Amino acid sequence: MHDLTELYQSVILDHNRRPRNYSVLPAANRVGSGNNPMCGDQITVYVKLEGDRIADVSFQGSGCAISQASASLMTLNLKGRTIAEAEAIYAGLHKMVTTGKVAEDDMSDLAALAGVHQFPARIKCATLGWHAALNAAKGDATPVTTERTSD
Amino acid sequence: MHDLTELYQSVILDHNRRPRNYSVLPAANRVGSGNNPMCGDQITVYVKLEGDRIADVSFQGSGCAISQASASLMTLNLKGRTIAEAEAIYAGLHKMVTTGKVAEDDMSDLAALAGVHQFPARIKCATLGWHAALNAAKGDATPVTTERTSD
Amino acid sequence: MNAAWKNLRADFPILDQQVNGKPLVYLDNAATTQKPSCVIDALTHYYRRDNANVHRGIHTLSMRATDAYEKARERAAKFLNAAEPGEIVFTAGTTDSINLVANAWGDENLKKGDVILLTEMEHHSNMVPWQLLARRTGAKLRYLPIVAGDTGLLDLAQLPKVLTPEVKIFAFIHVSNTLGVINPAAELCAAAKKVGALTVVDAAQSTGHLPLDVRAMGCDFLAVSGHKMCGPTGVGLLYGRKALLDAMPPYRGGGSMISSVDYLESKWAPAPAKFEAGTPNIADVIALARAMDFLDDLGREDIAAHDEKLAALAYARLQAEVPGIRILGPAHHRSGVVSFDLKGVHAHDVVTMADQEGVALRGGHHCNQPLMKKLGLSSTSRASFYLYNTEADIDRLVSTLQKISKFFAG
Amino acid sequence: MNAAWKNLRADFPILDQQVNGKPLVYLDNAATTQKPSCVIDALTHYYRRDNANVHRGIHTLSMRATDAYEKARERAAKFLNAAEPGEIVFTAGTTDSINLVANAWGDENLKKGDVILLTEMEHHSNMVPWQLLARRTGAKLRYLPIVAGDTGLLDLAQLPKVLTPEVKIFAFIHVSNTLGVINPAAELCAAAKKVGALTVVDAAQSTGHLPLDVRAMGCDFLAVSGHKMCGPTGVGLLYGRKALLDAMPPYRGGGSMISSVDYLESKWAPAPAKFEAGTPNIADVIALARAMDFLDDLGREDIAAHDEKLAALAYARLQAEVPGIRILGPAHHRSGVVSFDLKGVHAHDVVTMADQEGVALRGGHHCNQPLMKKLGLSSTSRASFYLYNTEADIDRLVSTLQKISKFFAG
Ligand SMILES: Cc1ncc(COP(=O)(O)O)c(C=O)c1O
Ligand SMILES: Cc1ncc(COP(=O)(O)O)c(C=O)c1O
Repeated sequence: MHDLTELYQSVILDHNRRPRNYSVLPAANRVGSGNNPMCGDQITVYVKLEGDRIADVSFQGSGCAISQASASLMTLNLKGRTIAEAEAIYAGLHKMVTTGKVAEDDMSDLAALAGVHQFPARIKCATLGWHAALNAAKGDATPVTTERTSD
Repeated sequence: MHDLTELYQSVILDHNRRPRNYSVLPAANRVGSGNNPMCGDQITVYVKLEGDRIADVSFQGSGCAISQASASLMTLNLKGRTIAEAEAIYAGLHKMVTTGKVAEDDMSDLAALAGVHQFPARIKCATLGWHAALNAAKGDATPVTTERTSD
Repeated sequence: MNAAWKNLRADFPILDQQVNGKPLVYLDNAATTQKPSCVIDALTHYYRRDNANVHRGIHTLSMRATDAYEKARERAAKFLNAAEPGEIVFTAGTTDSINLVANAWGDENLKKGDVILLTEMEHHSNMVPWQLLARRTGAKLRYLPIVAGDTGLLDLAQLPKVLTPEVKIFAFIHVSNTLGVINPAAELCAAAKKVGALTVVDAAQSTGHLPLDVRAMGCDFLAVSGHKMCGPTGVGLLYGRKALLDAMPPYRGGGSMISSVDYLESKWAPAPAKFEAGTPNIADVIALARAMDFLDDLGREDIAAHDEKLAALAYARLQAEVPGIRILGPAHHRSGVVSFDLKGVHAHDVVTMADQEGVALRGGHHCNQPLMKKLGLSSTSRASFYLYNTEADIDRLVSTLQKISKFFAG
Repeated sequence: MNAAWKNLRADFPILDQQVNGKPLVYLDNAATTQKPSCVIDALTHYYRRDNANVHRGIHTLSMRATDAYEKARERAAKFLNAAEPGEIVFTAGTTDSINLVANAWGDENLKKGDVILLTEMEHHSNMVPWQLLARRTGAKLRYLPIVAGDTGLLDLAQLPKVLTPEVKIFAFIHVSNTLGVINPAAELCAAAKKVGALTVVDAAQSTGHLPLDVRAMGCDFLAVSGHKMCGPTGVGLLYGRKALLDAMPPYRGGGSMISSVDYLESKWAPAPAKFEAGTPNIADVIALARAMDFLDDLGREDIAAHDEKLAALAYARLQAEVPGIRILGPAHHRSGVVSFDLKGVHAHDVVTMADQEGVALRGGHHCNQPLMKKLGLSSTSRASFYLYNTEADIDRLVSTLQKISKFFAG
């Protein structure tokens, strides 16, 4: 039996209760969206891209604590990053939520999502917002659906 | 185990080898046909009806020994009968091939078909020609198919 | 309740296991029910003694298989009180059955200007096939609404307004998989008949749960899933009035559904063979018939009473003992389905946490996206009871939900 | 042959029985094969431990079921060497798979003037769906003939004449269920590609019998039945190139095949989910994957060699030792199917009499009515061999046919 507090760490519960950057971003020049048709999780991500840098990012949506908290953490972690940096951060997160291994370089607050790997059905919840944001930043307007992704 | 010679009595083998009234009947005023789609048995029956009497009857077709012999025996037994008499004879035959019980009144050469009841998959073979003939005599031109009959 | 109810749980080997270190409480019966040993044994018996292809064979095994397969049709006809076995078409399940009607009946009989009437609480399986049909034929979709609020009852006062003579077919759910509502099927069928509309009843959630008599109900078609009534996955049936089945063109083409084939055209076998192209799901059909025996041994009145009793108890206790809960569907006269929303906790989190306690729930839209929207929800959690559930299972459900609610409030 | 072949018959409990007082010799494998214990056990294990609905559930049982179901898709992709699991759509069998293509691909892509090319040896299941499609779209059917005589080989010299640019789809049987002919699938697919026609391969008789690699074959679609390859009844699959599946509209509508549903329209899930409406045949899909393991443990090269050896031996011995026999199909390089006509004895009588000796044969048109007509026959008897058959089975077959021939000559 996995400990529930491993999945629902206080960081997660906190971000779920008070999601950061939960708003429409008037200055956004990219919008991405994602949904998980199997459970109804739904997210819209707003990105203000300056050159290849994510100057600002916000989200709105509804979904489980994992998806909400992960999206909230995403906004904090991607703000100010170049697309290449953002992709590297996501690669680390993806590895962490699928294997439980925290990347060598400090994942900081993202480490709160490490418990997800013990709940394979929830991995898609943790990656939905990230997918939507990266797609938007890279200019791909297709809505992300978890069925089209392998995680 | 059933004895094969119970199903393939010498009467059956004889009628199969030399089917009686196996021809087109030029004087026929009724034609009926039947098929067994599951195995390809196919039969055409020619009836010369005078009033309500089957003045003459013949058949052509291809099929297993049971269907051929039964059709051949059918022509011998129905020739000269009224439709009502024909139906009574068929009722006796039907009872015999489904229950094995030979009717109290002598079924004569038809008794050779009594063994069929031990081979449920073959009952339809034994009744195909009779169905086609009775339908033709009664003026029903729909081809008989064994799937539409419950025997 | 008769003797068959004694020791009932021992008939379901799957229930006797630990999940995450706790004894399993299976409350996901609306998704699929568990299978009694006798149904599992019917499968193994078939594969160990009788397996052969049906219909076209006259060797012993094939005759045994054919015989068992056609006896299953008789059994199903009796189970539903159909007029004859020929009114039973075996399919892959409710979804397949409804698609059969929408395709074989629909394309032949609908045209622009015609209306297909559904209700707002339909499962996707009784909605999407009609949307596709509407697109193909130019017919229009129309919906009988539910009343405002959480009881989820159909707004029958609206029926005369939507059930007009342009309605050619009225397809509705008998028992809702989300709301637990039991719709007045006979009344709806009678109303449809008055305007000359045919009826298709989605009986996925009712067939193994309530006494069901297609002739008393007066429906034209009725769709059933085996896996929701103690039968195996991959099998179901369509009941159709014989005259309708006889008049319909085939659905799929292939072996067994033909009377004769030429290179350029073919003639169809009579119904029901016309609708059973290819090798059927022989083993599962036979096992489904065994499930019907099992259900009738228990008695469908008693099963319905058992489900309703548990649902009412769960409704009352959850309402009283779990803070922040919002329960959907009527308080009384309901099936064993209890959907709810826990304030501030997403259904996925409810289900994940309940699973840690060994309690199997379902969370999501329950293939009912438009209804969810209408109710202002994106998903709910659902507990659904069946014959092997007990009051002790409700104890576990209540304490688990209390724990979850506290954890998230905490 | 590897160790898995030792004691192989013990894996098939059904073979160990008396029929009409004689030990069963099962030679009706082209109709359906028997199931090894491991496949039966996969079913019982699923129903006793893991049964739950897939995809929409996040409790433990549902995750186990989903995991096993999707692993089965990976297994099937590997079995056929598909490029990815997403190229595998689970269906009810070959007939269902072919109907899926004829409907979802056909209605969207065919129009008047287009040609559907088939061969003269197609099974009804690969003929009737195309006849229905031709009727709906105005496309024409055309047939690649077989050469005159009893070998039943395709007349490949005619291919350039019939495979013209109007041909949009070429559907052909890989291994004939009546003639035992193995068609040169890769060659036919390559020829089709040259004129821009898609290919649909009816692999019902080849998938569990020969090494099969869809990418080496170069087909666009391939249809398979589980029950003809040691798997359960009611399940099969369609392989389709991903780009084609992605571009196709759905087949049946219902749960799980959607990405979002509104009352008036819906969006489809990506393939393969788009084609798997409703609760799938979970248990049988999982057991089918187990059958693939079983077949690969034996080795498909070895199975093919075994089948061919028995067929060649049967061909030679029947020809030499049974008076009045006419054997269809080629003498060499054939599958385990041996059809024959016994002079003066109808196939039904052959099968009934053989059954009295415990030998299970099939007699009839084998869902091949037009081919039968072409060969000047209304039916044939058929012995078909599979991995558990032995030379001793051929002894029994020969002596039984001798007896029958004598009885009818007698
Ligand atoms: C060559 C061939 N194609 C198609 C089929 C149809 O397969 P199924 O009946 O499993 O759908 C069969 C078997 O009957 C067959 O032998
Ligand atoms: C009310 C209702 N209708 C239809 C279905 C579809 O049934 P199946 O998935 O067995 O085809 C379900 C189950 O998911 C259901 O609950």
